[in-house]
Amino acid sequence: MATKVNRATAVGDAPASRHSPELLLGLYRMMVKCRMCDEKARILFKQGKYAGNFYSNVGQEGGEVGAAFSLREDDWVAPSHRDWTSCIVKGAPLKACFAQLYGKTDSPDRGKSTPAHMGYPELHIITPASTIAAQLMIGTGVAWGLKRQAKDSVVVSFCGDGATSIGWFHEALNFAGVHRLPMLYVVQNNLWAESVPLRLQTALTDLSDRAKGHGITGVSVDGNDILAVYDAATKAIARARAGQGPTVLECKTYRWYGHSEIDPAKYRMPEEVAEWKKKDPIPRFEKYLADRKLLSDQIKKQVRDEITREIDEAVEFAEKSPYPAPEEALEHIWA
Amino acid sequence: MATKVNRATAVGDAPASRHSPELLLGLYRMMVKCRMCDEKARILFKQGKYAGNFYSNVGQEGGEVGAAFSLREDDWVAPSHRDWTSCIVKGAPLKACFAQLYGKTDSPDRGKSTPAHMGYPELHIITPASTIAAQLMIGTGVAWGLKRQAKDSVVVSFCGDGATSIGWFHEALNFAGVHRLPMLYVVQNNLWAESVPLRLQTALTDLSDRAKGHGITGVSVDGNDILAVYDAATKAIARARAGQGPTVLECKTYRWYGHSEIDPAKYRMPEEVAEWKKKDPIPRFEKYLADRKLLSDQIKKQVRDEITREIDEAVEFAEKSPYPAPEEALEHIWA
Amino acid sequence: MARTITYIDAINEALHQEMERDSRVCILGEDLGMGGGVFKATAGLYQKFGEERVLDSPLAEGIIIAAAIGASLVGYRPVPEIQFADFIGDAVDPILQQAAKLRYRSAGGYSCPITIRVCWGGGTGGGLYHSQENTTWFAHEPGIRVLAPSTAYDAKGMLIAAIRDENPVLFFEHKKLYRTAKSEVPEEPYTVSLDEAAVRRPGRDMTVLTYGYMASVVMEAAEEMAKRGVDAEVVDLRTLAPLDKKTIVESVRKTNRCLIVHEDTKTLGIGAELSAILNEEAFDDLDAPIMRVTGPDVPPVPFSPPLEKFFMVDKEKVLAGMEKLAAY
Amino acid sequence: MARTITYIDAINEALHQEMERDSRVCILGEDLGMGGGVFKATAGLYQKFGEERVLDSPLAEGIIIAAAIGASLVGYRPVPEIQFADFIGDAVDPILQQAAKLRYRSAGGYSCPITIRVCWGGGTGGGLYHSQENTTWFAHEPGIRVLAPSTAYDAKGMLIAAIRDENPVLFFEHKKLYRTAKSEVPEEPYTVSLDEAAVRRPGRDMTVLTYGYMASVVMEAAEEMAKRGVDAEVVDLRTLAPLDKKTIVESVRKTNRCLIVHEDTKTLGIGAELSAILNEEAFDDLDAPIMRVTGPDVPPVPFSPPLEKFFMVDKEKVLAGMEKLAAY
Ligand SMILES: Cc1ncc(C[n+]2csc(CCOP(=O)(O)OP(=O)(O)O)c2C)c(N)n1
Ligand SMILES: Cc1ncc(C[n+]2csc(CCOP(=O)(O)OP(=O)(O)O)c2C)c(N)n1
Ligand SMILES: [Mg+2]
Ligand SMILES: [Mg+2]
Repeated sequence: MATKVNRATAVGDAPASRHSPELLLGLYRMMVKCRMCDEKARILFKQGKYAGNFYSNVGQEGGEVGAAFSLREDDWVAPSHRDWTSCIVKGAPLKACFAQLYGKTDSPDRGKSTPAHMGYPELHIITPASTIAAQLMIGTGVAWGLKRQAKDSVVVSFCGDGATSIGWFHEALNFAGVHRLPMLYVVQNNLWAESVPLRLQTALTDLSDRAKGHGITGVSVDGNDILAVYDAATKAIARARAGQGPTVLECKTYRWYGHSEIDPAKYRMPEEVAEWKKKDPIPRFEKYLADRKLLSDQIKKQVRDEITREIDEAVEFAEKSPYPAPEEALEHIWA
Repeated sequence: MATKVNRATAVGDAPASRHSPELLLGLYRMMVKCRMCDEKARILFKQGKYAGNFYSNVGQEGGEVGAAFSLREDDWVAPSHRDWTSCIVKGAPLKACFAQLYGKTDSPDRGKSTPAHMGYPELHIITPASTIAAQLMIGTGVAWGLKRQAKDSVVVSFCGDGATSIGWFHEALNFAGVHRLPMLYVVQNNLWAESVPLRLQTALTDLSDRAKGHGITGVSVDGNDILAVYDAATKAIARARAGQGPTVLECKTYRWYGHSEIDPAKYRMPEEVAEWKKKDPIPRFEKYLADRKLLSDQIKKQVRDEITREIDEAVEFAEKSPYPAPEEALEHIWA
Repeated sequence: MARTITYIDAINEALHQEMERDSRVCILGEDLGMGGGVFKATAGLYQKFGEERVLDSPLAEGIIIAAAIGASLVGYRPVPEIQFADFIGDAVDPILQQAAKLRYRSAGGYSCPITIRVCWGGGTGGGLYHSQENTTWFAHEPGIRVLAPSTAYDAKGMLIAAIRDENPVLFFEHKKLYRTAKSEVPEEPYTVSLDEAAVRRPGRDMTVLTYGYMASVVMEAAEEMAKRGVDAEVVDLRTLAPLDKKTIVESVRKTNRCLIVHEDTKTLGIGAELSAILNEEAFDDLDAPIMRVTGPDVPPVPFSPPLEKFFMVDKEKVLAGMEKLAAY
Repeated sequence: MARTITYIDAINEALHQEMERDSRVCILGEDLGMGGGVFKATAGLYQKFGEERVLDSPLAEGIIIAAAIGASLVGYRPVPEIQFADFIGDAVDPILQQAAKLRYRSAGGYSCPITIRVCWGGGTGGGLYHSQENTTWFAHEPGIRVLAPSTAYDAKGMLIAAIRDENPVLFFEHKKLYRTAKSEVPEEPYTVSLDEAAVRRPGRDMTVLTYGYMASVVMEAAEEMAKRGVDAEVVDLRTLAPLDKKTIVESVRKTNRCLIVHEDTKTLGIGAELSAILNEEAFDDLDAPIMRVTGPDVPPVPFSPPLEKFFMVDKEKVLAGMEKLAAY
């Protein structure tokens, strides 16, 4: 993947205002890939191809890709339920990702965890549990360990607006504040936690203000502007690497679909949804790139065709991958 | 008690800068009473008169008395482990308070709870559990109920600096923020949580900044200046009564003795302790009163003599109060 | 008048009726107001009673329970919801250290009449964090009732009784029963005892103790066994704490054999206590060891379909257990 | 070379030695660095190993455990402390949903070698919130070891073994044993098996299963009973999860009678599972019902001295239980 090279070179040295064409196209390609994988996952669920549930990230790719794109291989990601695609950004092979949906033996956890809860030890992606904010706490613990080892790796952890209400979110931030840990907490504020609107979730307007309760840095950005996210994230990551402590990065965004594939989301006004679909981060970035003559219809098509092929292969692979034997339920409990 | 009258009239109508002599003397008397009761409780423990443990509030009376003094009978108090004396401020008879230490049947809980965990249903004092921050959460629930009943009662809840690190503290503040509840969270920041110094507890300097993470009001005051506390508290309480929402009030103070009576507190520098003893809130307020010709040596002696008599009576009462019968252990579990 | 409705409709109806009857009843939790709940248990309540009485809370189980406790101190009878038993962790202290002990620690000065609804159980593809049973943690502690109805009729009557009860109550609703369990349910409000197990099927040859979704599985197995010549008495516990020892012990004294069936993992599931009680109180009447058919001791429930199937107790596994016990 | 030291000194020594041996071992919790811990279990460690390896954490049990889990993922072997079992609530999810299931949910991709030290138990005037036992919550869940040593020798050897073990471990230390339990303890590091119960006193007439502080109470009672002509075998469980079924079952098969003694409340205490296992595996060998002498089913432990005494199991209560069992 060409983007791998970009990632290693484009970050840190290039000032935020002068992104290389390679980086810009890399970001673009990754957003489209996440979108297409996610839409495919939704279709497969609707077709009854796998059990459980799926939590679509469509609409939120700006935050997901922008925050994780610049990570190095030795950096860590701690995803939540809506961040299956963050594994893709961190470099997980699509074959593994789709095998995860199916609960097959070629998933990293051999079908133990649900589609939403993908981890990848080799890539330092922490296998999530459902418990909201647990990933932030464990990620914070990883950051504590890394700091003590005097490594300059960082941890990026994702959560939603709702997650900022639970106590553990604050315990994590507080601990990271005390020890100035190399953490980036990405809050994907999509205005809803299931059917609970933000006004019943918090008295705050900007969720980056959560950071103020712990004496750490907080930044809010337009989550649908991938460059705004990318710039804020790379800055926060650079600070974290330099031992300057954690950051809360709020990405203001929106989930297009229901909370999960079984939620028709009738609690939201259609106008609100329509409004946000207009703010789709992908066409917006396409325009940015086209304006700079970096993107043509031909490249767009080429990108999509390539990704389609990759997805098709991955799905075929996942379908052929065997289910675990029933008795595997008894394995991996004790060391 | 003369102070009862003061409490009902002095608050709200009198501007903070013009405290009536009656109010000032009431505050003074209450501080001395709390100090003397607490010192007595310590002596009794050292004498082996009661089991368990005791968490002295000596040095922190400015916050304890200043915050709770103006409360009405229909207001609520949610104390923590170090707030036995807040029951006295709220009006609990000393006889009950000392019976609580002894675990006798004349304590409000007939010996079920420890000395530190006194409640008093008739006075709306919530019987505490040890769990740090639990009282804040339950107090917040009471405030939610009061608000829904359109009552103008308020809830004052006490905790320490350490308590602001646990997640439940934040869940309480967040909920109170969303619903603009009539809550006053008094944080007695005595710089230590057991042997843990503030720098390992939080990256913050002012714990009132915890409020910023939840979009509510935060105020920090010199906790050893009883009038500063009183003024800030009455203002916050008035706002709460008027439906303007919760406040976090940090009182910067110090506990003179160990965390509990079994802690020699060797982790603190003697200089630090000596420094803070110089800031004793009682002589400081005595000077203020004397400067205004409100306090003479004679009144001081009179106050102390009266309180001594009251304490002696209470101790005698507590000693004579019977222990519960062993089988009472089986009572009060189920309705 | 009775009509046949589902378990979830029975719960929904109980909530509607109690809220109508008693203005002190209020509801709070995640996703249950405008959304009506993941499974629609609270559908229509927000629309009828408004945000004041049906509150979508912040995502924080601790304050959900603590707010309910606090409100109960000023006269409310809150019915907080924990969306999935798997997520009750943040509320373990509020439930067990606060609610369950409040009466005790104040020697009756305070009481805490809250009813905590919790959705539990596996078999629906929920995986490791949408399938768990942790009734044991709560049944272990004195001061809180733990209920687990298995029929629509009980769900309505026990929920109403719980809301009216002065004790804190944990009301466990099995998600697999929501739409599969149906029974004749009176339209009018009624209560079901919170102290009594139900003998679902009288029998002479063995007693099967069970609860929740397993009750229906066991009933099917019992009918099958009847055809095979074994007449099993099926006792649906309904209440997990306090247990109805009387019914349980009497049944086993009569049948002299006992099989315990639960979905929970074996070690220290409710079955452990049942077995211990019977050993203490019916030892001389036992013709065979008390046996348990339960989930295996693995984290409940692994996701992949073959793993989930391996975990769940089904009719075949119950039949095998009954055969083994009968043959002893 | 062995000398006689206390339980708490044994724990302290184990921590010193393991930290010296393995730089990956680190400690965190409340009040355990400069303060050396409420009971001084961690005395001297801060001075020797510094703040980097002996960290006074913020007052938040959730992050204490989660930070340990995270650090274990990058190679550390953290030994977090929960000051009192009563305050473990905030950490129930991190312990049971995260640590205990991490290996499982990643199919072995991650492991979580942390050893959580927890102080438990009553009888010291601690009241409702400094006396509890909640081993059941944890022993119910697969994937985490639950240990409860009763002697200074075991305390040291099991703690060292726990720190070296690849599984997450809960290490319950009974506060009443800290200074009362003394034994010959080798100076050098050694390990004690985490899979085996200990037969503390061989006997023919009955088996008494117990653990923790009760083990010493039971030993005294057993000596007394010997004088009265009843020769009891005392088995100290040492590990509460997984249980050493083999030793337990073999002992009862031999003695044909079993008394279970624990301090925890009766319902769903560890005794429930023991009884159930024995019923399943030693039924035909039982000459009497398995009996339990335990704390009563009341919130542990009410404060006032007569109430605490009522709660605690003591030698007299154990003797009464042994007499009753012997007479059956
Ligand atoms: C502790 C806990 N409580 C409840 C849930 C159920 N739950 C899953 S996602 C979710 C809403 C999350 O909202 P938010 O944090 O805004 O993330 P989003 O889904 O919007 O991405 C809830 C309540 C859970 N997983 N964990
Ligand atoms: C959840 C919980 N964890 C630990 C404890 C033990 N503990 C009691 S008081 C205390 C320190 C409290 O410090 P702070 O909040 O600053 O109050 P202070 O004692 O200084 O008044 C601790 C750790 C507890 N009671 N509850
Ligand atoms: Mg959201
Ligand atoms: Mg403090």
